[in-house]
Amino acid sequence: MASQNGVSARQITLSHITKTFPGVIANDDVTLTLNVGEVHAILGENGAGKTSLMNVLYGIYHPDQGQILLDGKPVRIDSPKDAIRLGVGLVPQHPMLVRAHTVEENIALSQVTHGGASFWNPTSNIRRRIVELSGRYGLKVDPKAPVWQLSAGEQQRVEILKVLLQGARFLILDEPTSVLTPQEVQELFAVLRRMRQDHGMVIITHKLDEVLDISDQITVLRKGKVTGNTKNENLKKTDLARMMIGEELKETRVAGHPHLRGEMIHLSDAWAMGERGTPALKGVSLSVQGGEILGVAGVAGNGQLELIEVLTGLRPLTRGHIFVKGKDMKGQNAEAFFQSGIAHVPEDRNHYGIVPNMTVEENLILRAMNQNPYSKAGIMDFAAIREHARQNIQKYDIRTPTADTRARLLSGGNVQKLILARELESNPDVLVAAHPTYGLDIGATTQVHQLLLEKRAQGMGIVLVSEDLDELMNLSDRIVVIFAGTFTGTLTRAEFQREKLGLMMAGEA
Amino acid sequence: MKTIAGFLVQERKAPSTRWTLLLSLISILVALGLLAVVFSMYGISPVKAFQSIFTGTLTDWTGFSAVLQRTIPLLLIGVGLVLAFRTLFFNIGAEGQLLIGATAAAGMGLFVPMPDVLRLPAMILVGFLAGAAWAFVPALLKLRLQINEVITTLMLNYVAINLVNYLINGPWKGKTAYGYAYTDPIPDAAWMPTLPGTNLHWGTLILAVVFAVVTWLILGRTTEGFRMRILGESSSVAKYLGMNTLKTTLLVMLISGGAAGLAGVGELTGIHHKLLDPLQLSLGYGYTAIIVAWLARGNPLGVLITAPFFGLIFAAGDVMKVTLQMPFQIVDVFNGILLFLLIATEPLLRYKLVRATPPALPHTPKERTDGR
Amino acid sequence: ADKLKVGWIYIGPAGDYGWTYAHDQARKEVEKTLGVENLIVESVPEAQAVPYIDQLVKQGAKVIFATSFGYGPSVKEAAKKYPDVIFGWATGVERGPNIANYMADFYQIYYLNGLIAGALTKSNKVGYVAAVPIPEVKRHINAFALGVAAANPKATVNVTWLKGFYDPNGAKEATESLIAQGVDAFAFTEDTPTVSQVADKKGLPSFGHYSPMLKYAPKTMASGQLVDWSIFYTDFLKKVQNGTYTAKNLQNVDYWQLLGDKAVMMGADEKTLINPVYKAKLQSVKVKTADLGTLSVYDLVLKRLAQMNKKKPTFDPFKGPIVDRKGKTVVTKGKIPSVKELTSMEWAAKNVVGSWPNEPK
Amino acid sequence: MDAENWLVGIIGRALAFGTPLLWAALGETYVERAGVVNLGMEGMMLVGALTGFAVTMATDNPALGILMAGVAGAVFSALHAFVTITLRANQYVSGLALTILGTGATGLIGKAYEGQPLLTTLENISVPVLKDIPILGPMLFTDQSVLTYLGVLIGVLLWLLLYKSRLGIMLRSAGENPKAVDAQGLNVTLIRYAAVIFGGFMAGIAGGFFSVAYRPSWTQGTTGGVGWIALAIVIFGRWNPMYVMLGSVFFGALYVLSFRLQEKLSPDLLNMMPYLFVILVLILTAIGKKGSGGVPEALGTPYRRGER
Ligand SMILES: Nc1ncnc2c1ncn2[C@@H]1O[C@H](COP(=O)(O)OP(=O)(O)OP(=O)(O)O)[C@@H](O)[C@H]1O
Ligand SMILES: Nc1ncnc2c1ncn2[C@@H]1O[C@H](COP(=O)(O)OP(=O)(O)OP(=O)(O)O)[C@@H](O)[C@H]1O
Ligand SMILES: [Mg+2]
Ligand SMILES: [Mg+2]
Repeated sequence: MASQNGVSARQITLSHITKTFPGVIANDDVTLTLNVGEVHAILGENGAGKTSLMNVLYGIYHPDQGQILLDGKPVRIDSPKDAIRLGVGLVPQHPMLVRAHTVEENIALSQVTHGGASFWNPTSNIRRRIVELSGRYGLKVDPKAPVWQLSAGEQQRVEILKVLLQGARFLILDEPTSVLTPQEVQELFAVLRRMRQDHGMVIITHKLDEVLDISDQITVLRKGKVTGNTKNENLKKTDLARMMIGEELKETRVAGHPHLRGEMIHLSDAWAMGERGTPALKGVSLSVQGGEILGVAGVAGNGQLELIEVLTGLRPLTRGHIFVKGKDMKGQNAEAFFQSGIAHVPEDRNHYGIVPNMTVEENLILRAMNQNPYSKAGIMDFAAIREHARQNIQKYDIRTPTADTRARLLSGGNVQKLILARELESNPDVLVAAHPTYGLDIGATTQVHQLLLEKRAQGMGIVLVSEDLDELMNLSDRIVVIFAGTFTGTLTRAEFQREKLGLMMAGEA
Repeated sequence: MKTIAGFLVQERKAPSTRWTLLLSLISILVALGLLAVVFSMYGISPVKAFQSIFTGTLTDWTGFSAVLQRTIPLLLIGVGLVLAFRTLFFNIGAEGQLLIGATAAAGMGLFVPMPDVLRLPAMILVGFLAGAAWAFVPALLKLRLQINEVITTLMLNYVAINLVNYLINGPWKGKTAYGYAYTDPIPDAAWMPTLPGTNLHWGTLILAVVFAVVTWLILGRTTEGFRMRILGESSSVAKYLGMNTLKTTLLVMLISGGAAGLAGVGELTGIHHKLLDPLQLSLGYGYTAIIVAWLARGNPLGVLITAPFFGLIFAAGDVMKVTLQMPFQIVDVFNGILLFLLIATEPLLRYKLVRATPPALPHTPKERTDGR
Repeated sequence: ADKLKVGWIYIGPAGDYGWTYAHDQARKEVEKTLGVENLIVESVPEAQAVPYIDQLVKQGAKVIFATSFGYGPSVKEAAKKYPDVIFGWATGVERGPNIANYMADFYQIYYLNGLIAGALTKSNKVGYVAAVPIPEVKRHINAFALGVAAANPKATVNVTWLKGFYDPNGAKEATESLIAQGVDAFAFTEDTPTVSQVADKKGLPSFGHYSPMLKYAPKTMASGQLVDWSIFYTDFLKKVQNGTYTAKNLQNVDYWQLLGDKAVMMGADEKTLINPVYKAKLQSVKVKTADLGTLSVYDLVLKRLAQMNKKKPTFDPFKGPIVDRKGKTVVTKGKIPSVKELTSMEWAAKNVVGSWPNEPK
Repeated sequence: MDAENWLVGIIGRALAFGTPLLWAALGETYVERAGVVNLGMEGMMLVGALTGFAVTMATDNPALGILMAGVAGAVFSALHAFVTITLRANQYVSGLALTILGTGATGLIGKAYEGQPLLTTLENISVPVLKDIPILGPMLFTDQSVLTYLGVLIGVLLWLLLYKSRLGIMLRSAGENPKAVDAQGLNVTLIRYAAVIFGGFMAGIAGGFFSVAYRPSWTQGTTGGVGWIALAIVIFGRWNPMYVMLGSVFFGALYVLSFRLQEKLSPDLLNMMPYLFVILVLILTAIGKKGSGGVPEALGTPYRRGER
């Protein structure tokens, strides 16, 4: 049932692809070959053109120049439909599933163009094939489960099953790990290794460790051009970084003892409800000092989100107390928390961190909108706001065409810098930062890390919630581990150990 | 991103005022052109038709006062709707809010004893509050339960219509109504003064104009207006900021629904002087005001132009009926066509075509800055 | 000389085939016979008439007919504003120097139709789909009910209200609802032939209203009420043309036209007084009367028609004694209610069943 | 009259008056399932009603009249499809425009037909055999329009298609997450166009029912606001053809009861019920479980490939 082309093909080549957007060359004469039997990693900074290239391969974009060859023969891919027919499948970064539908309904949908779904009762005749395939590659999913109940990792497996059932020989995975917990990443890689034998895969990721771990072949893009192509043999992270950004990778690390400024947040025996109405925090206690970076480690869904929300006043405590600089904050809202000195870089930056349809300058003023000089007696001063924006765009190196560009047109990294600028400009006592470098490239990540360390040195307390253990261990003065709504331990820097943290995150220490 | 015949469709940052005006004007002209075709098909010379409409509405005082009289509710509601649309609260329940405003005012005027001097002010106040409350319910449902406000406001229109019908057929039915369904007249003290010889209740007109200016100032210049826009764009950001969304929504709906309520009070106290058949009390002002607000493209001051325009269309409809002996549905046909043209040209506001030549380098696109 | 310009304000569409249609027929008639120039405005909401009157006056209308009771306030307002314009207010109850009232009333015919209905019903339930509970409609229902009672003392008249003069969908469901109650003969006040159409589908007799509706129910329409508004309009406009009526002297001009004036007629259409389909049946039902002895309903209808079909009728359906359904005597023995009493009638006849808004306690 | 007969009568009439509600609401269910709202029900129904009447009058063929009513509704709805799907205009405003234009245009064009009797109409029928079943027979199978029986059959078919077929999955997905549909190489635009036009067809037939069967005549605004109730039913029925069918009968019954209960209950209060029920249902489902079975997630939002 795999299509003719897909079954036999062993190699697909993107040949001399050029793709431009107004003002931007996203891909500039890029050539890349993908073979069955290998995992091909594509590396590059934000905006380097990775996604664009894959969109060309999948028929979403039409290249201005260049062609695609399947086993050496030129083919046309004008739409995803063509791509699927030729055996190319895309596993998108953010699962594109119908949340209200079951797994099998989602897969049935993907089988329509492929002719694999019968008209009546389309789900029943593919259920068997789902079970068979998921068994072969270890892709555990329940065909009858509604998608909205699945974790990000499970949803990704559904996406992979979808393309496999479409008979894909070549899989594109765009930043597949960015939504996964460390465990899920390992599971995914195990699946990919099992699939390697009869598939060719492209994986895009910003995490160099992962590249080294999973890939056979590596291509590096920079500003739309291929700047490196190598087999994954005897490579180190620094080699990759050099290829990517053209200079040595500076690992940002926290140094020296923290210069503590006294207790800023005191959380004691805090209980809070989660989204589903069950307790998500079960009696946690925490103290954040000015001048330290406190890491919070844990597998997603163990109460981090609720902890962040409690610390920033977004979620009420059902029991326990929270004090900010000695003041009882019970019953206060997020605005009051911010006024008391607690800033917040939210996890879902495009949803919570910015108003996508407002301009950069307006987004920069969200926190200070009713402060002098931007607002006097309830009347806004737009000249002052524009000046404020001009300064901050420069200071935080926010790459935006103009101050009145709508924020949704910024790339992820620049959105993050915008949020940081806004949150840090108020000189908060504590910054609660949720996954602040999620999805950012190395350059942007480094900038963010340096900013955090700078602020630490100036005496700001930082709560850093992250799933990236390297980031946590590099930056934190202390790490607390959260599991099932309770803290399973606190480690100081001397005690940081990957294995130990891993066990604690699994609730086994 | 789509390419059409060598052109790229590109999003505009912010459409310029001039372009917006031009598009609206073109839409109106095209609609008038189509109207001319309808006239010809009816065997009426379009030139003569437009001429008689023009002379019937703009060149004499009776006609012009009819235009203004129709403008009043459209202006009040239109401004409120602009505000609501700007905060992405898609209030299509102005019709109901108007009716409820009139109902509350009528109740106050008919059944609550009070000194004469207080009566009209009191009716204005309760009418405003009732309209606001009628809008606040769907707002609250949207805010707290994510229930689509288009549906709820629409449904509440029909609840209001039936409520008025119930009252005028039942408990509020007038003793002087000879069995017809309407209330007794409200006391003379509650009649909004009109210009002699017309039904132009000028008090409400002035109120409406002031209202448009104040709303424009609130939305564009104040922190509270900024809050409204944030809430409209992203309720999650509003939550993240710890904004008091309830307060802001209350304010928007107070203004939007309250304005519609006021329009109802105006129709009641300025024209009919009694609560009557909802379809006669309002003539669909709540729906027409949607076009009025749409045409104003988010600017409360724009309503000062668009509301009289539709007031003119209403009055022109009367003229057409009488002098051209055209069926009154001609107005609906015109409105429908115009509305379609307005929304169909919307993409031209949001997007522009650019020649799809390979760009010159610099990596970041250079974009024009269109002030605010 | 210039033609007299006449403005017509219609409550519904001229094509409703009911009330407005009837006025429009008369309008066409006077246009031909008197050579007046007419300006028509259809479907004018009652409360929104003033702007139209403004326009009509501006167009040069010297006489304006407002064809519904509900235009009253607008007419009064406009009459003050335009003291030189003559206003005719149909079914009106208030006159002025330049406001005349006029009405062509059906109550006599409803009585006759009631006689037929009473004879035709097998279930002893006769239905009435009623528009709006105003005195005019109540008067018609009562006259009809008195007729039914005269022919069939056991029969009731079941009333369902529409709360509107023009509501075809409502008329349909109301008729269905009456059928479900066992009703098998129908009269109505509504501006479309709907009730007759529905009854016809079930093979049940009905009475047309305002226009010759026989063609909508050729096999079942027993009879009906027909109007000829041109009788009034011609007379009135002639008097305006020859200067008898001016905008100063209408204070007492109140046309109340009945069978004797030929302004109204009985019949399913102009040629069909009683549908021949029912002739045999009506001849077979005998009733006893005080004045005419025992005779068939068919003959009774013709006799009563003849009695009322003259300038000075010798019979009136509302002649006392009449006791309403609350048991109160509303017309004392031997008395005939005045026009004023007729136009403010609120009580319900004894055999009327159903809700009755504003019923006197 | 005993209670049983009374109930039988009510339900029988509820089915009859529920028929146009059913057709219109079933059509709109599919439209909204595909992610488009069409508030222009009233306009499409009127266009259907006028066309149905005119065609029947010209040809003396009620079946053809009804069919053409559907076709006219479909053609008219294509305007909405074009404006909202291709031009991505605001669906609510476009729907209102459709209602305004439909009301106006039919009023204008229909002038010539007002007051004209229709000689051949779509007659009611009783289903042989089934009509003799006690209670159910008189309630459901006696003296109803062909469109009533057909409507129920189509409702069942639409239910099966929606939940048990490939087509249904495509349609529902287009309304839940058009991106996901597009990503599978399926044409969201085509699906949505088809749904909107199908909805127009169904609404047109609902209109034709009024002018050719229910009350065979044409008058302006003859549908009398039924389109809005059909919209309410779609929500009330949670976008599920089965519930939509029940909703149609239920709301039909409310209308019928407003005449039957006149002595005891204000018809205006009864007429208010459908709208209140819709709000109530929305509140209850919003409070209840999230995630499945509710509002199509992408309802009312235009889709354009590549938009973030
Ligand atoms: N639809 C588009 N319209 C305009 N420009 C685009 C579009 N898609 C991509 N670009 C531009 O093309 C360039 C490459 O973008 P692309 O998304 O391919 O980068 P990327 O390497 O995937 O980045 P990231 O690491 O952030 O995912 C960017 O400069 C971007 O601005
Ligand atoms: N439709 C579009 N129109 C204009 N620019 C676009 C569009 N899509 C993408 N871009 C540009 O492409 C660039 C990269 O986008 P991309 O989505 O890959 O960002 P990102 O950094 O990977 O963020 P995320 O982590 O959220 O994926 C950005 O600079 C953005 O401005
Ligand atoms: Mg990318
Ligand atoms: Mg990305």
